[in-house]
Amino acid sequence: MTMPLAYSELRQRTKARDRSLRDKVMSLEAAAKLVQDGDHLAVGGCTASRTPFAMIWALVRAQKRDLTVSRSIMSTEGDIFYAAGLSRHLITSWFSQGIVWGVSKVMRDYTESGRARFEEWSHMAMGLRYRAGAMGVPFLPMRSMLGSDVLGRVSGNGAGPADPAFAAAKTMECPFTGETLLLVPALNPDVAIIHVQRCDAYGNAQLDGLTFMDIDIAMAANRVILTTERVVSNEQIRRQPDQTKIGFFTVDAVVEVPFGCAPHECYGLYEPFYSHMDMYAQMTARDPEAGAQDYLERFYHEPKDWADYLSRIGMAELIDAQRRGSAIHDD
Amino acid sequence: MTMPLAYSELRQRTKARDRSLRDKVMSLEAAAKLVQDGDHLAVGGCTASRTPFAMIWALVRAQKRDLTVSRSIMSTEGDIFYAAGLSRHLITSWFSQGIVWGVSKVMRDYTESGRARFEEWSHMAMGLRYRAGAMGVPFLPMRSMLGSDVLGRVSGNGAGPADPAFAAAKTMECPFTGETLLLVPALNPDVAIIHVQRCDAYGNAQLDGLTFMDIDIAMAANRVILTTERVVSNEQIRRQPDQTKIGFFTVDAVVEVPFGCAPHECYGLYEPFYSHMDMYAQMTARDPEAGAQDYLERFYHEPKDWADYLSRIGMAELIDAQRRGSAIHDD
Amino acid sequence: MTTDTALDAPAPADLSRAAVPAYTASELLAVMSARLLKEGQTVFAGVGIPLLAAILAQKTHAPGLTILFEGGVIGPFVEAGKLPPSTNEQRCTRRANMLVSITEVLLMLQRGYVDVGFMGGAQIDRFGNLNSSFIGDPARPKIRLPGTGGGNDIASLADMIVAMKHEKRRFVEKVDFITSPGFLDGGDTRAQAGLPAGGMFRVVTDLGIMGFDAVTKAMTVLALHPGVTAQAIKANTGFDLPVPADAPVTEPPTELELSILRELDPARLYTA
Amino acid sequence: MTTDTALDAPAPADLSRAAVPAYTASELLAVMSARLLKEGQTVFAGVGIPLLAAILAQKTHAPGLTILFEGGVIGPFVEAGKLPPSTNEQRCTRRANMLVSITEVLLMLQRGYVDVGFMGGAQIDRFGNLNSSFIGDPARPKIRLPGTGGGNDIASLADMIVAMKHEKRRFVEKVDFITSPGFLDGGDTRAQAGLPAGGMFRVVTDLGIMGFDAVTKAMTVLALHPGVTAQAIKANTGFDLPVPADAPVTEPPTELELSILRELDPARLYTA
Repeated sequence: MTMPLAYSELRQRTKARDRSLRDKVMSLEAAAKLVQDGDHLAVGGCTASRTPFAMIWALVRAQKRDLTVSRSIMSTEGDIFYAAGLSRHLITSWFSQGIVWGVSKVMRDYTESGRARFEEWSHMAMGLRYRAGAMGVPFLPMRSMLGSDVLGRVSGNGAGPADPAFAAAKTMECPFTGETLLLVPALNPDVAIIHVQRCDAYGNAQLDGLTFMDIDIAMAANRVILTTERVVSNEQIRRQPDQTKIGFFTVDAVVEVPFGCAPHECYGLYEPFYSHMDMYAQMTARDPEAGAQDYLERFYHEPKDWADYLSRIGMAELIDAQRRGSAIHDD
Repeated sequence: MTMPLAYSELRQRTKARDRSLRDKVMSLEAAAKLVQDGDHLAVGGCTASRTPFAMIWALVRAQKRDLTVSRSIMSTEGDIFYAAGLSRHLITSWFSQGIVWGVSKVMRDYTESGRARFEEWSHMAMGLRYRAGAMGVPFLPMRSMLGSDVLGRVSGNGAGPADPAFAAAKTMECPFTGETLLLVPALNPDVAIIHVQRCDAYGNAQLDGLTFMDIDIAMAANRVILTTERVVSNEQIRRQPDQTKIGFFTVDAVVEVPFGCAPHECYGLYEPFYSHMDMYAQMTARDPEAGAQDYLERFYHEPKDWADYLSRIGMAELIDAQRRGSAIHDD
Repeated sequence: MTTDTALDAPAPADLSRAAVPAYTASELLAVMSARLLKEGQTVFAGVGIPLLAAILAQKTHAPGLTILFEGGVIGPFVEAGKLPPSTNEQRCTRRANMLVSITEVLLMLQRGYVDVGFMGGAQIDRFGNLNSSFIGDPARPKIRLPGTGGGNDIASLADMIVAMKHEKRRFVEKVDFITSPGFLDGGDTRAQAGLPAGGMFRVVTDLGIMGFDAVTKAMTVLALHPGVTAQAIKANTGFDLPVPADAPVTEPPTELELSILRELDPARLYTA
Repeated sequence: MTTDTALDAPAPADLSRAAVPAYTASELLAVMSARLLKEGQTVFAGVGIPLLAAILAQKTHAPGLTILFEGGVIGPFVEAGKLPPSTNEQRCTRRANMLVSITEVLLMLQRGYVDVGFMGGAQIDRFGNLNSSFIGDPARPKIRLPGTGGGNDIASLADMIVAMKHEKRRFVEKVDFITSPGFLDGGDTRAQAGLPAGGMFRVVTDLGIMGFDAVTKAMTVLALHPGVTAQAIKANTGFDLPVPADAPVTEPPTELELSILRELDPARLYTA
């Protein structure tokens, strides 16, 4: 259960980290060792954007188990976490590959059968839970979820039972205005995995476009693994320090992985690999279990490395995704 | 007193604003009409950085009265608010022109004599009060000020009496961890004045370098006046939407004023006009009251326009400040 | 991502299409919804019909309409033929005025900067409560739907327009699960729960336009689409839906409105 | 802006300078403070002596020391001869790794990313409480000082090093106003007030280096600077300050340390 840590415990954990300016470049395999079975893993990006798929791929191959995984919105990777056996407990606000592909059959299969948990919070609640964690406070107040069964399900008084494994939110009367407010508990993930366009060897990351909840997630987590399209010099970072969105002091590992979000997108570089995502949806449509296992075999276990994974998705797909992705700069 | 509004009142005020995408370019004089006597005015920037001096100059000339003025840190402009009679109540975390000039004699003169209020909060408390206002919640929780007389003075149980005109902070026991937390009340200023490097006619502002508390202040305020070094096209803004820090929907007036922070600095364009600030400190050192009035006469009331104000500061000063300010790009 | 999730079963026969074969039910929804948006407003839009309707309004009567996407996008220009697959990808950001984090764009709702929230829905009840989480008992659901996304936040904090197909299994007496609050149990129960702002404004379907009673907060018909009878709309609603005897009939979609929609979505992703 | 405000009166005779004329009291403070900083640490530094000391540490034994400024600056390289007038101007940002808002950089303290807070002080008491707000009764102050700035936040949330001149009127039994909390009334009163983290670590003066008793949290001498006697330090302290009989003597500033300081501040703004 992801309830807030006592402040002294949070401070102890942070104090114990090596937060110094040092080279953190390593391989996917080495970075995967920073994730322990049973950890709460937070995933950067949102839906089909900046999903750190290369890192997830490495975690699947490293056979991690019993992770609790949180993300603002879960897409294809949510299915993968369930199907590969990495997690039986996902915390998010919305979960399916994407509206155009309909409701995820894999998600349905696991959750309707009771084999896995899908702990649902409103999207703003997810954001404020990470933000509370980033700020070092046990909760933040907010004004939505009130009156709904989404709140009932995480506080025990809504339609359907609250799962005791879910975190609880609490209402309070505002001491200033007398109004009813909701307090949502902080999330301080054990590990965050975030993909960025570029960062230096120390982990100073400069993100373009949409940042989603990544900045708060990096500040909230106890360890941060960055995968990046490129590792640039610290000199380059220092020329535009106001563009640094994630600071080195939060980062524990830097892994250079071009096309590290495939088949999802990385802002300004490539759009989603739509044909591949169509194919995935088709593979899992009829028999979600068998289809997902087949997909994992072909794209997660068999490839000899990340380039082999990409080559199985296909060169034409990659070139097309890159053309569409860079077109945003053409205006 | 700047206590949190009831939510329905906050929403009503926001709903009544014209938040549409429209041309808001006007003169300093027209913008000054958006500030009413008795308003809570929030000032962007910090210490000697991006102080919206041209707008303050216009407010002095328009003889505004009874303002409550808040800022993260008050510098020269704090003296001006007192001395020009615009405000007898400043809310900030630190108040003096700057460490190198020692303690402000004008501030001492007004506060030690009881002629004016200096409501002191910790710097983080100022930031979180604006942030609470920006988020539409009545408070945010924090972990400093506790145990200190800074808290005592704004909650009535510290050294010296709490002024009933000061806002109150409240302690609470965290319902998740049982810890003691401080809840600081939201600030939703009636008007914010913020100086930026560039914005478009609608008020989409792109700030370089240090942003201080300006983004939260703009979101929190009920009206926003932007002064800007340049008005750029909306097309230019739209080419890099991830650089827009203040959105048009919060902005009510856009005034183009080159060197609008003089004698303070504007990041990347000019550093503080140090000789002028030295001169000001000298003028107010011996007889703060007379010195400040003399300064106001020469630099606020006599100039026929902003260019005349700048010319009284001096061309050599301006060229030197610009040379030093742009040198940050020379590396 | 707002709750535009279709129920997991084929849609029934399209009533409006039968009556007026010149446009699809989805096109009718988009046109009727677009007309509810006003110049100068700020609208928080989901993908699909809401987005199409918002762009249509921009291109007709409301050029100064500001669109917000949940991914953190303020005031974009979406390109014809390049509709985004969700509100969280780079296609949404094209020529936007501003990009912010997801948390910030949702906080804009809470701060009160958003006039209208605009989404689809899987299931709605008499008091405008929406369900996009569970069909059946949440403890043992028949269908686990994708969930709230920002739907709960939007419905809690803004005036709402909901666009959806009018079917008995979607318009139910009581939703299986309140994902996004309408007026809860009616009357002032919404404000009592801590939601003094926002609330259901309009429900637009392929059969008509619905509003909510000022006091009871129960859904009521405001207008019927061309060729739709009071009997037909009642027959497709799972609760007692009042239809005033003098309910006006909406103007059918114009050629201009339809041609703009078809240019925007040439592949008919959302308007088939 | 951290609280580096001098009291509003001329400083008394400089004792250390009299003893060792090769350096000023400020230089001694900067050198002795710098030696307390460790490689790899993150230090939240005010301008003046704290900043000089942090840069000196970077240039000697702690090249990987990360400096934070209150203006929102993380990991800058300050240029020799261009010391910033406060922590909130562009000079502070030169070749920084990252710039954030003021609120964010202060929240880094709360989140626990900062090892050491490092500031000056106008008045300190036995339990390390600092005053930079009022001299005299706050209701009718003799001097209204500039106030806390981030001083309260830093002292509440980080392990503290304070560098200041050692004078009886500054080292008082009880400060007139607790601007930045030390150990409050000693013992566990700090934690009881809701401040379980951080606290006073060292006080560095021109006479010696002080620490705090593990249990009582009262200030105690850890070392004396060259030429300073137990009697001298007691005479310049307004409360009973224990000096161990075997208190070690600090190593005087080296030529290298002094030359780095003088290169950084050639105009002697902070080291005169």
